[in-house]
Amino acid sequence: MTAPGNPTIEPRALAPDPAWRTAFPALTREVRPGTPLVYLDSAATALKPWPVIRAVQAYDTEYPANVHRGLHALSEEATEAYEGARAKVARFLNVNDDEIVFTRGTTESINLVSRSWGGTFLGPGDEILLTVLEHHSNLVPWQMLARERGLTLRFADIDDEGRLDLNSFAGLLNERTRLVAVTAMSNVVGTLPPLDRLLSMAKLRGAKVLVDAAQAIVHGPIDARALDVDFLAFSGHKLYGPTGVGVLYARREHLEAMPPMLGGGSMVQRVTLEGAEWTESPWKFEAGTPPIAQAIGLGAAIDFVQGLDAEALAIHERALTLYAHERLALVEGVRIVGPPPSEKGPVLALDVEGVHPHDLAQLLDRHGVAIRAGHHCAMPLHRRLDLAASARASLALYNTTSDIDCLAEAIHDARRVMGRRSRPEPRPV
Amino acid sequence: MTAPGNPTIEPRALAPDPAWRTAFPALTREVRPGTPLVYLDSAATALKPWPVIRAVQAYDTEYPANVHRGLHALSEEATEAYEGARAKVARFLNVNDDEIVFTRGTTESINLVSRSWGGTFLGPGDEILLTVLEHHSNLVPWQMLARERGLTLRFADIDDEGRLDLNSFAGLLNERTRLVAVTAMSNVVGTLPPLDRLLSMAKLRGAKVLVDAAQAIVHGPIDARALDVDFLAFSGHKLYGPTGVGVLYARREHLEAMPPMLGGGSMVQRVTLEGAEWTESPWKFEAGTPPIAQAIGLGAAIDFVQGLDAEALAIHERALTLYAHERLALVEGVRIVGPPPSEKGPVLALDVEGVHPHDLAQLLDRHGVAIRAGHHCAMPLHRRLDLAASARASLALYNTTSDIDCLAEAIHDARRVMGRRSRPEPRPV
Amino acid sequence: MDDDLYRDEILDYSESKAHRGRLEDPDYQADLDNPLCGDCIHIELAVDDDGRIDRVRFEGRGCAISQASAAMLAEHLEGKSECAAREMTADDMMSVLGIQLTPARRKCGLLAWKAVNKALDSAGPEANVGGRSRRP
Amino acid sequence: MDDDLYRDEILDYSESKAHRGRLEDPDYQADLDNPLCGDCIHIELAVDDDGRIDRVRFEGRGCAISQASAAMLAEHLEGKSECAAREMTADDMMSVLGIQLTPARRKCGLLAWKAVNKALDSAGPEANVGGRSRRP
Ligand SMILES: Cc1ncc(COP(=O)(O)O)c(C=O)c1O
Ligand SMILES: Cc1ncc(COP(=O)(O)O)c(C=O)c1O
Repeated sequence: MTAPGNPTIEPRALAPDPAWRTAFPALTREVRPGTPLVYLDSAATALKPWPVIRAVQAYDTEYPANVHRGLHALSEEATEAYEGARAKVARFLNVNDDEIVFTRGTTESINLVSRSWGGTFLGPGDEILLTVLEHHSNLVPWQMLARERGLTLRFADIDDEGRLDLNSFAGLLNERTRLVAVTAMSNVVGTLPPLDRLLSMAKLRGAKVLVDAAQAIVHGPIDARALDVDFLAFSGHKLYGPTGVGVLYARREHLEAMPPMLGGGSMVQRVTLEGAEWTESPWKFEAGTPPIAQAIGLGAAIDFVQGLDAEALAIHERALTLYAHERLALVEGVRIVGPPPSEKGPVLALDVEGVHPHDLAQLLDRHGVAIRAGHHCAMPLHRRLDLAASARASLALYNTTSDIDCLAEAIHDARRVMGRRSRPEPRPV
Repeated sequence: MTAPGNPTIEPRALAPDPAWRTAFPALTREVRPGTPLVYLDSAATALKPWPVIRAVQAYDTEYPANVHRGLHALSEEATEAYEGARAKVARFLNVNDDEIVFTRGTTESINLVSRSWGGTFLGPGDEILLTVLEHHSNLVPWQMLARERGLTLRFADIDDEGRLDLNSFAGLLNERTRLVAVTAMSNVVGTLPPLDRLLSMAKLRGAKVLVDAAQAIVHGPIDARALDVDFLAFSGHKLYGPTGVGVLYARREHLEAMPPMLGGGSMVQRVTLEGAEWTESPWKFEAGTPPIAQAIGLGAAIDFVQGLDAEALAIHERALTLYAHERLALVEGVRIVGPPPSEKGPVLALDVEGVHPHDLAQLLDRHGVAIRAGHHCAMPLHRRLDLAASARASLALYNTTSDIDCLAEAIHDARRVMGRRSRPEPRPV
Repeated sequence: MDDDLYRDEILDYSESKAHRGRLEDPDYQADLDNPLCGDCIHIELAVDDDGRIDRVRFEGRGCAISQASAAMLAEHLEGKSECAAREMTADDMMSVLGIQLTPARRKCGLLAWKAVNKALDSAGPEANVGGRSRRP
Repeated sequence: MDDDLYRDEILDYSESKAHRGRLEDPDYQADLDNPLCGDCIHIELAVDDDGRIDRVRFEGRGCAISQASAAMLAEHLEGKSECAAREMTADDMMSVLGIQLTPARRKCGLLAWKAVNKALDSAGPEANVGGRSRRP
């Protein structure tokens, strides 16, 4: 299969390495008898490859022990694997081990910064600069904090294609801006704000920077030290890892200055009936039994991703995004909302004439095509783009042009059903 | 093997149903070549049975989708399984589905009550009544809250055997007591405070009651409705379930009155740049992607436990506890701290003359015997019992008299090593 | 079942202009939205002196299921007693709709019915408030 | 390795009375505990006019490893320069102890060494404070 009408897409780039696909058992399943799965909802959660599944299972079957506490062999093994996973995350982000806190996910990571850092260091009159691109998880915690502590939230605008408006951003940044909290990739329209520039602008003003890397980290490594971010959050389950685990990276100085959000076992040095003394970071932020198997699984996911040919992977995802734009342009009534494919990550926000996103998702499901419909936890962005909702097809390393073709055909069929028309779909060139 | 010197223990009661053991793959492992595992650390985390492992794996391989959001088949399946797990937990506790919040574990559950309910409804002068038996997870969150909001914490005392002193409890309960937060089973000495009586005393004074059921729930069902508790917390990983998931039960009226602790996706009804409106309970408390696979695994653990003969299980655990007391009485220098076996859950706090708990745990590990040493996240209890630390052997449904025999022989050997003595261990009668 | 979901009747109702719009003098009204799919509805009811529902009008935006169910509910309620409307259950609404919905789509099919309940629960016009949680 | 851990030398040191107790006039002192196992140590150092460590004393409670490592460290430090003591690394401490420890036990073996560092970092006697987090 070659790209329709665009000889610039290398056919080779369009086909994922077959080994990439065989790693994912869910790809072999049929949604219903005779209907294979076409999974285009990886931005909601990614499929899990065998190495991750096996790492979780190895913990559960061979050394299902608690960490940090026991002296017996199983507990030592569990501790080593758990702390080893922390070290893998740290290397992945190019930061120190003790700057990595395991959480449940991006949402908890951002709330931890908001409650603990924000709750301690921000006060009336201080401003936080966000963008209208943000996922609710990088918006609602700041609204809660703003209400509690009398802060002002500012929102950098976008243009009508969903690109971040740098003038708007620059204009809102001022000496009261204490934090810039920004997504590294929009989960709806795929926008990739220019982190480098945002960071240098923020740093010039003395503002700290939090990066929501939930989507971006899936599509390429992030060097948190080189970027010089203060805080960075992501989720295991979107990075081909298990549910139930996420990461907060924070510079050591911040972690040391931040009070814990949760109290309990493992995060204390000494406890009397009267009070407690915290243990050192990052364990200070990991009260209670952590998501042990899940952190180990996330370590395996990082090993898996890093074991792939990074360049081939980036080329594949870019080529596939381009192919999708070109292929869907051939389907009548389809508009892809967001920046052009060269400027964004591999997600497609679809607006299909005459078919509500909700109906579209359901009609596509008949073809085994899994997409997501709704506001994708980004209501303000939808309002800004004047959409009540959208349908989102998101790509991952295992997707193929044939997945895109299925998507295109299924959309065409959905339009036929809803319009009760019965024109045949034009075939690609 | 019959019980030493005690004809009252039914030999049949001492042997677990063989099927109980074969369900746990970790039991087949050798700690080191030639040294089989004797797992006596279930109070830290329980081993995982196949049905749990398979339930997690089924999610990861067959329907690894996000919940609540998608309309496609996988997402519907995931939602059904996740909400189905909630329904299983609710039935297990005999409460309503919408009174169950999934958290990371007991620690997060208690912090949620402390931050959200305590942070909203308690203020200067109000008192919280705890006991000196509490795990740090049911102590530190209240200390944090007390400091923030000017509350007073009171601690009901115990007697020298670790039994809760009801006079002390009654004496500290007064009209300022807004909450009684108490463990249903001590994780160190096994004490089972009389919940019924504590609850009726508390209710008479108009105090709300939180029960830390992390340990108790493993050894017998709890009818939260019949008990009429306000809040109840436990962890999946101690109940033969996966790490990374826990439960907060709270009466509906409390959940409705409580503000969310974390903000983000899935817990909002409507979001604008200016603010958000929460969705209904319990989802209001589940911001972000929840621990989906883990909640499903916990559901499988509950099915597993409920599928066993409850009476046989209770008899087995009681008989084994009794056997352990009698067997260890034959080992010189061993003292079991805590109430007599008939009055407690299946945990043994060991004080071995001449052997520091830490050394004991390491020396036992040579025999493949996994116990835990330290303060078990209960420093105040250790101080009250005048112990710097203790060694804890904890029993679960899969343990056998042969495990106890190994423990006894290994302790004897540890005393020999530390005392550099070389007396043979007296054999049981 | 799948073929049912988008059968012509549903699509006809979802596009029908009947019952769309606003009343001059509603006795009850409410706004409700479904955050999952961005659907929203404004519904108004007028009740006559005998306690019969006289007219139902709605405005809204959403998927075919939510729009069809609003139109079918409006048609169903007109002429019924206010009491009957209050007693209508979610399952009754499903029978009116006449199709089987998966749990996620149920929210779409029930949106109009919930809005009617909300309107009837409000002590009169203009009782729509935000800010606090709601039960499904 | 396992047999090493509880070899007679370690056990002898762990029970030895030498270096136990307090000094009249410590130049440095610190308290430290290991929350994992309930071990605690109080350590005191006296330095002579040439900057040599003259006497080291400790009191403490704990497992054989922590007690033996305190006694061996005290013996090792006496006669060394204050500088040398400050420069001693965790690995140096492990060499003094002469046994391989698993990560969990390392904390026991390093407790006395950490206490010495804490004492030397304090600007003089009685600089032990609680309340804030510490790095390992
Ligand atoms: C009585 C008790 N409460 C609370 C906890 C904390 O549970 P978790 O570490 O799973 O949050 C534990 C176990 O560590 C416990 O035994
Ligand atoms: C950009 C972005 N931020 C935050 C989140 C929240 O992640 P989680 O639900 O894993 O906490 C998501 C995914 O839902 C996301 O796409």
